Amino acid sequence: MRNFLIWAVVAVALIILPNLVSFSQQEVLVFLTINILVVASYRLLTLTGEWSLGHVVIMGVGAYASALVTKELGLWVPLGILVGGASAAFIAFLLSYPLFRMKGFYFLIGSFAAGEIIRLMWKRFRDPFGGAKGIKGIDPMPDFSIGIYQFDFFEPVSYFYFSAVVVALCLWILWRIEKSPVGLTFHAVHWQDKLAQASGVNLRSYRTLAFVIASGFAGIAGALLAHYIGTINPNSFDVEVMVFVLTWAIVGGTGTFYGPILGCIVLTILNEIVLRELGLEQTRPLIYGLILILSILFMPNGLESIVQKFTRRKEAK
Amino acid sequence: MTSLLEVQNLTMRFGGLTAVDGLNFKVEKGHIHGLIGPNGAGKTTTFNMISGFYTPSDGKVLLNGEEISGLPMHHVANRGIVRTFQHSTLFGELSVLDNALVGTHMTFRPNIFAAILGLDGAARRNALDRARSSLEFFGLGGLENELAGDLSHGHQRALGMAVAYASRPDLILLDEPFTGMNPEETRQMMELMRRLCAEGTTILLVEHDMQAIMGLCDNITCMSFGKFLAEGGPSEIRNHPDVIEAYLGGARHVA
Amino acid sequence: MFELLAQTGLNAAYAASYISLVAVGLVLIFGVMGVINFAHGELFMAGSYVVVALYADRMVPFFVAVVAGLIFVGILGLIMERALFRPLRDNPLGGLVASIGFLLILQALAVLGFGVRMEYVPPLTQDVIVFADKISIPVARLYVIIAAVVMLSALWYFLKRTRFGWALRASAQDPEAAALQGISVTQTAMIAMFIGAGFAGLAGALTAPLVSVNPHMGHTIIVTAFIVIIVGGVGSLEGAVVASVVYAFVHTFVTTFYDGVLADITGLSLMLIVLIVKPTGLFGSADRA
Amino acid sequence: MFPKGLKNGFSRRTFLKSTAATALSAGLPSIALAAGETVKIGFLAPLTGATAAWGAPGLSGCEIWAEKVNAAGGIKIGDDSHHIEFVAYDNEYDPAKARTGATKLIREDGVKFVMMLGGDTWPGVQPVADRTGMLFSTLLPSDLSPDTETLLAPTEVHPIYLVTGVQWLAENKPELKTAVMCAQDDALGLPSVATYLAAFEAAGIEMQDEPLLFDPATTDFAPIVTRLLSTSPDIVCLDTCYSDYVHPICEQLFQQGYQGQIISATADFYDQMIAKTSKEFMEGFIFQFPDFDDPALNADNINFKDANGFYAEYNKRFPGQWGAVSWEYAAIMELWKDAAEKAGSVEPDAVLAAMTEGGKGKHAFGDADWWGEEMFGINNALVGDWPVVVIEDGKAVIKGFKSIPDWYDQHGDLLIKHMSAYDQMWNQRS
Repeated sequence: MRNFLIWAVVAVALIILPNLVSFSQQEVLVFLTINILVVASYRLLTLTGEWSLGHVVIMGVGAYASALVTKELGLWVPLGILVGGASAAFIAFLLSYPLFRMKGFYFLIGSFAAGEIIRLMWKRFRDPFGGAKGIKGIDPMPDFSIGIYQFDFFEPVSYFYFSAVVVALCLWILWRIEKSPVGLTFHAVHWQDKLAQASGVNLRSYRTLAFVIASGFAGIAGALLAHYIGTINPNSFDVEVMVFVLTWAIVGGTGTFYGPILGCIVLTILNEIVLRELGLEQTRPLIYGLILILSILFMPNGLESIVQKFTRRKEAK
Repeated sequence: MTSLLEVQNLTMRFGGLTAVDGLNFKVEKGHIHGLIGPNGAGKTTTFNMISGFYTPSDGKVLLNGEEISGLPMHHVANRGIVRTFQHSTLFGELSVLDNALVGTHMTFRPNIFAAILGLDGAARRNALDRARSSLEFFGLGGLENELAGDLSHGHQRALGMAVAYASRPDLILLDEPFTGMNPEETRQMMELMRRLCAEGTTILLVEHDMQAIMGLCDNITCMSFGKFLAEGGPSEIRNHPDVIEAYLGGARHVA
Repeated sequence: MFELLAQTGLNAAYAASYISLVAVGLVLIFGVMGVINFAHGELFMAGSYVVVALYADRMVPFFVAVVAGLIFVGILGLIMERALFRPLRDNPLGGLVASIGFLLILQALAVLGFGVRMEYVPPLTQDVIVFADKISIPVARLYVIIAAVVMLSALWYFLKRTRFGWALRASAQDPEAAALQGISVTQTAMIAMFIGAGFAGLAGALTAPLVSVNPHMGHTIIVTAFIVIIVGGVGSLEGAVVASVVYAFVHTFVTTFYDGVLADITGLSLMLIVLIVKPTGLFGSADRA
Repeated sequence: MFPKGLKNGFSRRTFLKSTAATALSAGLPSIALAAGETVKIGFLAPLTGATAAWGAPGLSGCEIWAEKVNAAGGIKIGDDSHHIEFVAYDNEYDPAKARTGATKLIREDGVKFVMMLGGDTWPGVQPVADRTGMLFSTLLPSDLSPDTETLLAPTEVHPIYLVTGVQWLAENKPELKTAVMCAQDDALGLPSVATYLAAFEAAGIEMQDEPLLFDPATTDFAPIVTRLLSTSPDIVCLDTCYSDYVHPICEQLFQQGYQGQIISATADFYDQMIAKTSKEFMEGFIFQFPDFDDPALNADNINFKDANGFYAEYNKRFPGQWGAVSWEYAAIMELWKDAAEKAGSVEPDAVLAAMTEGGKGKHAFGDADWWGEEMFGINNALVGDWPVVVIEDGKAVIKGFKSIPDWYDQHGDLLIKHMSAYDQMWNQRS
């Protein structure tokens, strides 16, 4: 009952939230929602101890797939988003064969290489990927009405509601997975792979499983992005964007489910709202860089460690 | 009747060095079987070949007459052979209960779709029961919420065995289970092994300390410099001239 | 045809020179400190801007400016070591993020100090050595090749023949064992950072008159350096040099005889094939995997 | 929950056609400008990151322009004068951030016109443009399509003007018969490759090799130049290479002993190129972007007011920074100011109507036609005369103005043929 109440309050807060902020902040809110899914899915992969530099490209696979099936084949957009997720998962499955011959640092670099090759393919094959200019005029979500509310997906508020529901559902699934025996096995693979294997765990298939699931959700995030902006190109998914995802995860902390999400929210608000509001257009990267360094030096366990300190103290009382 | 485990002409070469050379022995069902020898005799290498950690250069490992050599470790585990590791290799960052739950992996294969939809309640409950009973068995019942890394040395050893036991294997391979234990802990550990054996689990343990093994094992295989040396009951081995020679020759290394 | 092949070979030799200077530094830092220095391309950029500030803007002689570039960027490396990597020694991912932060800061400082546009660096010399009538090697490029060979030889000598070098190699191989032997981890880390960063700065300074100097020039070189160190084997200095040469020749020849985009695809494919066939790279050993 | 006008999403297009000048547009609070109120203009371009050189210098140019206009009293709308102020948003050349920026500029800052670099960022903004009816400008006309009714390409109709350089070359140096070309493989490079191919074919100049494409990340151009020179061409064409490429390529051409003709879209900072090569080497270099101290820009038909003064002021504030981007956004503002004064309103649709009235417009280099139906599917590109600039004795000199429409009337089919081959026609772009 208490849990239900908490979630009800959260839901109401999320419904009200976009109406309290300015139009451009509503836009930021939409991208933030999508990025939360990206970073939360990224954490699932890191549960097995592997860090990828290809996650954003995989997200792009979802975006391209969904854009193409809706645009070229006329598929209904919500289905296209699911196809995007499935395609990203499938590509990840194929990539797992070469990539999981490697571990640790080699996996990191290998995933970077694989991602760059995919990006080069998008650039090289103008049909169907549109080359360096990418794809534009991607179908938006079709507007609809649920009686009390008219969804107009040009409006950031509407798209925020839509993506928040999708993302919440995805987060719930990710949470269920993490708290299940499968999630426990992921942890086991990370902390002591030899002992896990001796307990009968097929390491490769569990690493692959985590990679495929994480990629599937990243693909959904990519598709959500594509149908909102209406255009994607290879540069939308380059290593600089990946660097942002990586910093969200690490600054937030990857020990808990909420850590990376917290990192994403705090850093995005800092970079897109606070620094812009201060009129620091040209010095934004400088301050962002400083914040990264200071947070990693003085909060090596991420923002989540502060939250934990706070909640533990409360428990102690 | 075939033995539970049979090792035929097992050989392992690392580069020019032959660590194990044409080893043969059998482990009978229901026994506690010791594999002993001075340091560098190739015990651990043998052990690693049986458990699938290494692929033998030559020779075979047979389980119930079926060849399992060269299978990856998790396949070997699925055939019913589970090993522990030297030192206290555990999931130190996970709770004691979670450690034991990992041990139930083979019996209650996690299914991701069932997990998301919440259809695996029964399996989860059974796994939990199994994990708890394994912990109880090794006297860890009250510690299930502790972090494994925080346990005392003796408890960590017991937990290692509990994790292995949680899958109810036919054969448990124990790698130097008595290292670093005081006499009292050793005595308790021996008692646990006897109970394990009485429950129907066959045990193969590697140990270089002869004394600890003598009172425990039904059968002992002794090896030296990678080769088979002698086999028999504790008294035979204790009095075997080659064994005495091997241990005296390497006395400096026998702690 | 002979002229074309010879000219392309010379072009490749130049590319191999500056790539290997950058890649060797990256490998050295990774080997000793265990962190991936994402800011390495920006250290290269910083070296170029030292030449802009001293040689182009203040008429300091070019070679003085180049030495200043090496030292200045080497000191930047020391600052990174002291301020970022030392406190984060047990946290390689933290080191990675910190280096990303440093990268953003260096880029922003270059923009604030010099503007977003490319900088003008006067030519060092316009002399061109021409032989066989058609094959030309500009003297400025020859300097880069000579400097790279000299500096890499000096590094090789330092690593193989001096006590510091021995300590450096020991800690690159096994930091714990090295510490047990009485090698100061901090000291070797500082030496590795100074040399690694300094080499990147040197490469940037040497090539400043030959490329377009702008605040974002580090991006291309870091991607190339990544490819090179993977092909060569992540922990191997020899591998980095050999792979630089291989990459430069493959890339240059494919560019000349097919096209530049295909050359990039070839380079990446080369890397992926190496990763699949031998994940530790041509010269890498398995133990650091 | 949000402004009422937006709830009934009606088509902006039909609206524009039916009520051309009535001021009531979707989501735009269309209140008449108060006397003395400052008019805000949006500047939505990359200000940080690798593409910043395409935005930031333009903003500087605009600010100089605004100071001059404001010092002279601002723009006259009806009887009132209004000052002009630029509101900038850094879109980092990212379509998502461009969309956010467009939303902020239009719905929060209340700008009356938005200038963009365009390219990758335009498709992200297009839905916002459709909905709000805001007037936008781009430097890259390849953004135009039949759907982009409120997007104008009013200064640089890249790459069509490139034909003028080739035409001048063929008329003045008929002995040069063979050419080679290189270009970066991106959204700017490919259409201009197609244009140069058409222009060379029209001029009877033979290509000796396929155009050589290179990755935009290329920094070492020695291999490319070696390849270009391997066929001993009369002309080397540098396409629309950015100055980051043009400079090292020219230096390599010089060092590898080339002595022939060079033609390029731009030669920003050509003084530095001369310093890196030699005056003799750069003599006769043909390109398309004049220095604004050129006396030819004082002619009556030139619509960019006081070009010489603008150039002097820009060089005073940003010595050695003059380039094509410096003046292009300001030139768009000239056009906009003119139209707004003519319309007596700063509202987007009124200005658009005044600007495109009669299919003619006041382009920086003379009166021109709104054109582009065949190339872009819409007549929103302002095309007229374009200068051919040649380096003579170390200084860029306008050698004449050539008419783009005249060339197109004769050789349009060639252009369409080559554009189609590179998938650059509006109906081929996905």
